[in-house]
Amino acid sequence: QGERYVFVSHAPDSDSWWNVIKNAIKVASDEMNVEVEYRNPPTGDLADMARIIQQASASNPDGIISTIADYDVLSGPLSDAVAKGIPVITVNSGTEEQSKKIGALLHVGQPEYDAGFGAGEKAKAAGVTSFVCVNHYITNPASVERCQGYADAIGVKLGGQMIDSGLDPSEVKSKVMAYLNAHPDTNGILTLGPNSAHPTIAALDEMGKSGTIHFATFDLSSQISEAIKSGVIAFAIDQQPFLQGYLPVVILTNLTRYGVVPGNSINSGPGFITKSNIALVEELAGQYR
Amino acid sequence: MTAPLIELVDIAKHFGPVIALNGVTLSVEAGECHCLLGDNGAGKSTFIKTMSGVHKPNRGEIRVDGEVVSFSSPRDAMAAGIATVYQDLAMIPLMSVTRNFWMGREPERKFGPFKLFDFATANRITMEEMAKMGIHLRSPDQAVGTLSGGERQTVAIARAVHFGAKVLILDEPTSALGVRQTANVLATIDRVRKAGIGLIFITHNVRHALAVGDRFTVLNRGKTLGTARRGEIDAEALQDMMAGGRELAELAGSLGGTV
Amino acid sequence: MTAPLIELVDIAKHFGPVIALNGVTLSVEAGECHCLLGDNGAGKSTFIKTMSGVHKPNRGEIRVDGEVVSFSSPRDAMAAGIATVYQDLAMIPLMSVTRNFWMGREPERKFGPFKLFDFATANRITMEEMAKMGIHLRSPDQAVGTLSGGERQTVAIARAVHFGAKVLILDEPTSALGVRQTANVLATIDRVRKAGIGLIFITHNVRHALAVGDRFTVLNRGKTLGTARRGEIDAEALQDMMAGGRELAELAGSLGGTV
Amino acid sequence: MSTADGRSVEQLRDEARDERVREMSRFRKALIRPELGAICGTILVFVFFLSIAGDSGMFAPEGILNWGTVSAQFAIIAVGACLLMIAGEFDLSVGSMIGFSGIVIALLTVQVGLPAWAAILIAFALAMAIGAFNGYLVIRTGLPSFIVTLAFLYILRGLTIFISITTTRKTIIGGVREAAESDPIAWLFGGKAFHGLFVWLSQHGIVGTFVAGPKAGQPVIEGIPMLMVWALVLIVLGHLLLTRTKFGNWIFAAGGDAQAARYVGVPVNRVKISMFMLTAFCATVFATCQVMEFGSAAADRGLLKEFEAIISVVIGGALLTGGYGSVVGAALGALIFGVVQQGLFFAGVESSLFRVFLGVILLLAVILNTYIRRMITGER
Amino acid sequence: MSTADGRSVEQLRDEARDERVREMSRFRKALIRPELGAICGTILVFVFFLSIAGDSGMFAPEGILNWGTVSAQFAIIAVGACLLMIAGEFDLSVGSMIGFSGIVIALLTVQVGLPAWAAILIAFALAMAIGAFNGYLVIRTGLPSFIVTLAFLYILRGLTIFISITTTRKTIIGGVREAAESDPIAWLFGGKAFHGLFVWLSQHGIVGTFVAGPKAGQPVIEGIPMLMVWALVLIVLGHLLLTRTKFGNWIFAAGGDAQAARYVGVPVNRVKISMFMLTAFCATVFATCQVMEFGSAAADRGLLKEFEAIISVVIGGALLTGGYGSVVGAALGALIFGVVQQGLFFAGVESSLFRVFLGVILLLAVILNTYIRRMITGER
Ligand SMILES: Nc1ncnc2c1ncn2[C@@H]1O[C@H](COP(=O)(O)OP(=O)(O)OP(=O)(O)O)[C@@H](O)[C@H]1O
Ligand SMILES: Nc1ncnc2c1ncn2[C@@H]1O[C@H](COP(=O)(O)OP(=O)(O)OP(=O)(O)O)[C@@H](O)[C@H]1O
Ligand SMILES: [Mg+2]
Ligand SMILES: [Mg+2]
Repeated sequence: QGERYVFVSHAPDSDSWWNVIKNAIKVASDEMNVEVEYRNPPTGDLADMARIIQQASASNPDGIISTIADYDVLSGPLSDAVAKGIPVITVNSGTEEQSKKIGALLHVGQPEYDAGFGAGEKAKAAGVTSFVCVNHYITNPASVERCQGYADAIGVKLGGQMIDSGLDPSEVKSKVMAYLNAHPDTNGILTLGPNSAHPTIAALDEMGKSGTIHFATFDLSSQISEAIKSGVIAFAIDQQPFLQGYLPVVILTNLTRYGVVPGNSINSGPGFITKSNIALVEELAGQYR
Repeated sequence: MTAPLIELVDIAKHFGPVIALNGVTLSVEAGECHCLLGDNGAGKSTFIKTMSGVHKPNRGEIRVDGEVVSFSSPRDAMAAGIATVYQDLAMIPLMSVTRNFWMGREPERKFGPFKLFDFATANRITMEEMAKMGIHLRSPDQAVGTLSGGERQTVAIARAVHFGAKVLILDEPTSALGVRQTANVLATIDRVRKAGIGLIFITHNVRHALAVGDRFTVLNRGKTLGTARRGEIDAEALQDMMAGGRELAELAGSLGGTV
Repeated sequence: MTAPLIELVDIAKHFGPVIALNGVTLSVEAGECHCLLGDNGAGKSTFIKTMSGVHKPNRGEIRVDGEVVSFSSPRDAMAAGIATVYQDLAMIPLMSVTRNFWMGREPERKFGPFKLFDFATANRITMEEMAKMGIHLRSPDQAVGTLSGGERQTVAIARAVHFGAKVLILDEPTSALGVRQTANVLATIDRVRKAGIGLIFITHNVRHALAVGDRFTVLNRGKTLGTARRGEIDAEALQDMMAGGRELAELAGSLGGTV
Repeated sequence: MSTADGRSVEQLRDEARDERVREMSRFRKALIRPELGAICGTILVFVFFLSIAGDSGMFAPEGILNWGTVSAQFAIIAVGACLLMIAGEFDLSVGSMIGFSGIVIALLTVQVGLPAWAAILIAFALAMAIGAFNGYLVIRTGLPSFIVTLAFLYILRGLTIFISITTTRKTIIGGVREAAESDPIAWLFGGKAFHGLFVWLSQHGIVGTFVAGPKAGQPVIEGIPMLMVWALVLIVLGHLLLTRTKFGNWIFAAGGDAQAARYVGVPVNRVKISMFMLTAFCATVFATCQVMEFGSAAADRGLLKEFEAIISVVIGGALLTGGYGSVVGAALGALIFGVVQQGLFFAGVESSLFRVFLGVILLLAVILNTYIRRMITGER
Repeated sequence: MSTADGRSVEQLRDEARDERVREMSRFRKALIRPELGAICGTILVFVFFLSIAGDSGMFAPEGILNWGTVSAQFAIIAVGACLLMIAGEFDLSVGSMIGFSGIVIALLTVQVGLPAWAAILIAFALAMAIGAFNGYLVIRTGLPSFIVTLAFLYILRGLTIFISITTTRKTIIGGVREAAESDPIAWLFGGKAFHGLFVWLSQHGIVGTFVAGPKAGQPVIEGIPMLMVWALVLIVLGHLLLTRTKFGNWIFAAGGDAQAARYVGVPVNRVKISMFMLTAFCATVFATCQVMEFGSAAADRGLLKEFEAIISVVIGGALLTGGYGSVVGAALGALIFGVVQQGLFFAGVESSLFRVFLGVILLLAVILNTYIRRMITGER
């Protein structure tokens, strides 16, 4: 009862996608009756994130849940925590192998490159030949990998198509519009989350191109599900963040209380959400989905 | 006898531990140039700041036309007809002559529901007033920074006169000027006095004071040492009053010259 | 006759369109106080800046002890024994007296492989030199900002003298001072002169110049108007030379006073 | 006033002129104005992009609208920053204020359920109160505004994140658009103006129409975003305020020499505090437009916007230390900023080079501006 | 020199003292030093966290190491910023410089394949050259350093992203640790000192040991990170340089009044340029330590660090306009910064409140410092 866990993410303060995880954590901690602290580096600086992990392990929690946004930066502090005897579960970014090398119990997440590749394959089938990848978080390796996977699946070399859009929605929107104006032959768009998807939807709307360009995005939100229903977005890749927030807390609690833990990593995604299966998730999008 | 334009009685002003003024009395009549002399740090600037509403005195009273007043801001003092040209910051060099001239009292004209700065009038009057003072401007848009020090002082004086000052206070207008420019400023003072305005002319320089002054008051370490009329006192005596004269006499003796 | 300590011949200096100096000649002998007088903007400051290595003249030559030299920085001039106390920026108010005194020529002592600022020596000498000049410091760590204007000038002079200046240039050391403080500075000048140092004393004020000067040179609009020895010239004549005298005479006439 | 000694006045006047200084030619004088640097910069930037991206759609109506909107955004905050800078202060908390106002509006409409107009009014009131407090602190403590507003950069950003996290456990709050539908005021910020005009233009073939997609047949430009209208209104009003009114003269005076201004009766404190409030007002206009356009507010909106505002203003010829500058210049600075940022996309240049460009332009513009200013003001 | 008129000297001396001003008491004088504000702040902050987070592990060895490391980070850049600020300039490009140096090292080792020591040396040389160029521009153009370094904030950040994206298509470059293994210099930045001491301490139970994993049995603290050693060395050297050497006097002089200093022969330009170089040096130390510790460099490292450096320095009592300040004060400022930032985590306070705290501390510290400074320098 009342165990204390620390959840460390790499997301800067604004990333709305993490709201689902925060909600999941809240649900899990209420159900399990434990205390979970959510920590993140305010500006998304991964070096700051490493300090937060060190700090977390110094405060001797009953467990640490962390993303592996950059293996190089985070492996040290995380394996130190493991070595101190603190159980660690990794989530979201990162791969199973990395998680194992660190000595974490398991990894709950989605392989980023593969997810991007899957999206690319579907896009290729829909006839996409030249695309733009709207990267709102260019300093996170995972986001570059998504673009890379998508490009590889389509079979083009990733170059100027990945735009560094920044986080400011007005800027994202006007940059997307500028790109599409200057590259009218673009027939595929990949956005990496709500932060880049929402302004892109607005940009397409304003340019009258809604529905004329194959548009795929990562992650869900109410606006994205709306766009899927109206056919603006072809599909969203759902990594089911709720599981990434909920499962680790439950697993750690079970470990602390009863000493039981699953033996394998868990792939929470990717799941593809299209017009046909949107009804299922629509209600809860952005909250628990 | 009519009441003086302004009268200050037994003014005292303290800044924390520093007693800047400790009982200063002075009055100015219309058309007179009252010179306020004093050593460095004697409290001259502090005294006139009290008179023009910048500082509130800790003790003493100010009478304008015989009535006791209390100024809570420079605006109040200006409204009562007291205009001051301060030692260093008479003008803002980055701004044009017109903007400086009208600063704080801009003329306005209606433009629909709005009131606009009336530049046409402002420029015309500025040029006229400057010409009266003997300053020829290239244009009223010229920045004050491009004028010489003497010209700046003159603009400041012209401004004060134009706004109907009854009492005009000049804080060391000549201290940064050369002989030629000083002569210009002294001539301006004389002209202003002849128009019936009362002047307080602050200076270190006994010669400048004697050239235009009607009465002379000497401050020393925050106290009035006395007031004399023109002709009652000569340069040597004034110099003596300002510094106690002893060191100067000694110095002059030991150096074999006159100070 | 030995060569003068420093001699400047036919110096000219232009700043873009402004001709600040246009043929100025002057020399200083040991133990003499040479006064440089001139109206505002006459070029006095520009002239001494040329002498002390701040500006390079466009024309003319500088001779030190009879040899032609060319200064490329104030350091060069200082090395040649020419020390200057500038008009406003003699001292840095935020720094302590010792730090100001030694600025640019800090005494050092070895500390292993390092050289450290030798505060013990510096403080001692500072206190001594200040005492000689008649300034009593609370402590050598006292910030210069807490000193009065006259005290600051004196610290600057003491510094120049201590560093073995052969020629000491003072740019209007008295312009911001009251009578008492001026007397103090003039006494200091006299003391320095008696120690055999050549002085150039710049001022607007004819009386101050006459009190201590041995020779007088008047600048007007970038040109020398001539040099006179003590006794050869009186205050009126100097005043006349500085400004052409005409306006002043007229002004004095029209105002009925003496300027 | 008659001159007692008529003769000597003429004489003195002649002598007041210094024969040693050359007079400036009339042509040069007409050219030399505070905005000159920004005007040259604008011309240069346009020539540059016309030549390298002239056929990329950058100068088609849609393209113009694109960089126009971006420039308008910068212009809105630049106007406030410009007037404040001329009044002798500056504000590093603009960016944080943008985030703060946005979150306040979103929280009040979506969480509290207030009507949008009430939320907007409250946000404006709050922001301007904070601006006034900033100004009050600067004036009362006499500290440089750099430090005071730096403190508020942190305080406001922290508060914004704190209130949004503690009340909603989110840092992005969406759903504002729905809540603001058919609101009497919200339209002023998120709407588009002159829709009819563009329909007419498209019917006459001046503006293209969509040929495919859901909007086929409609003009490619729906209207001028209100953001641009706001920018224009603020620029014009700001310019008039500064150059044509009494208050404008006080702004110059307060920044040029606060003490001198105070002594002639200019209410310097009031001027400075109102300029801090104006800056907060502009930041809130920016935030409200953004919230209404995108329907969501995020706690980290406006990051680094304070620098972008200052850069626009400085490119526009204002003096960092106050007392000199021009609103039109600042607006041109914002235009340069927007055109360069978007132009690089149109030109297909690697977008990260934008910052390099910007830095270089800033340096060049400031050097040119300094030269011009010295000629005008006789400053050395 | 003998006084010719001995009598009047004594006399004048007496009169030079002003009977109207009270003397300051000896005790107050001893207390009043530039660092006083920072010292008070440090005590307050420690008391605060001891009371609210005393039992959270914050003051256990690991906890101390944690906030100690963070403070050391701030201190490294604060030392450079402090000396530069005392010399009368400041540098907004510190943060961008951190990102730039890190990427240079990573690119050179991982992509180009240079040995780590060569990459580090090149990064230092490059950074210091840029610092010198910054300084040169400030001095040549006479522009405020705010503007020049703001331009470089953008230019450097842009360049950093540009070169890392164009060469590797990534903005994070990893694998530096492997490349730097057994390098003769890299250890100086990424290593840990006093390993032996901590093994000994753990054997005596003073420091805990790892209980599981590959490091089982080793002490939880491997050693003092070199980062801390660098911070200490820089603080001590900086303090000595400033207060005990000739060059230190020149730094004060250059910042106090550059013109006055120039006239007495202080090579002001050289002093200012070397301080810009020192700031770049400190930024590169910071970057190198980070790269070597984490094994990767990212283009966005160091974002907003310039403000953090300036805040530490200002909390430490330095005057924004130069000529006054203390390295020890700046170091204490960095300590306050680090303790507050990490302490709030330990105390379990909502972390977004950190910024609010910081802003408030900054304001209070500066007000206190201003008061103290006025007493020392007689400034008004
Ligand atoms: N705001 C203030 N706070 C504290 N002390 C002050 C203040 N203003 C003036 N003083 C002190 O009051 C005394 C008188 O100063 P004041 O400026 O009035 O002298 P002054 O006669 O005008 O000298 P000067 O000839 O240099 O202009 C001085 O000792 C000065 O330091
Ligand atoms: N750096 C400069 N650039 C351009 N003009 C200059 C410069 N320095 C001085 N001048 C000009 O040269 C002329 C002589 O100036 P200077 O300062 O030498 O006069 P001064 O005799 O010292 O006057 P004051 O009595 O005011 O000290 C003036 O017209 C001045 O404006
Ligand atoms: Mg005074
Ligand atoms: Mg001079």
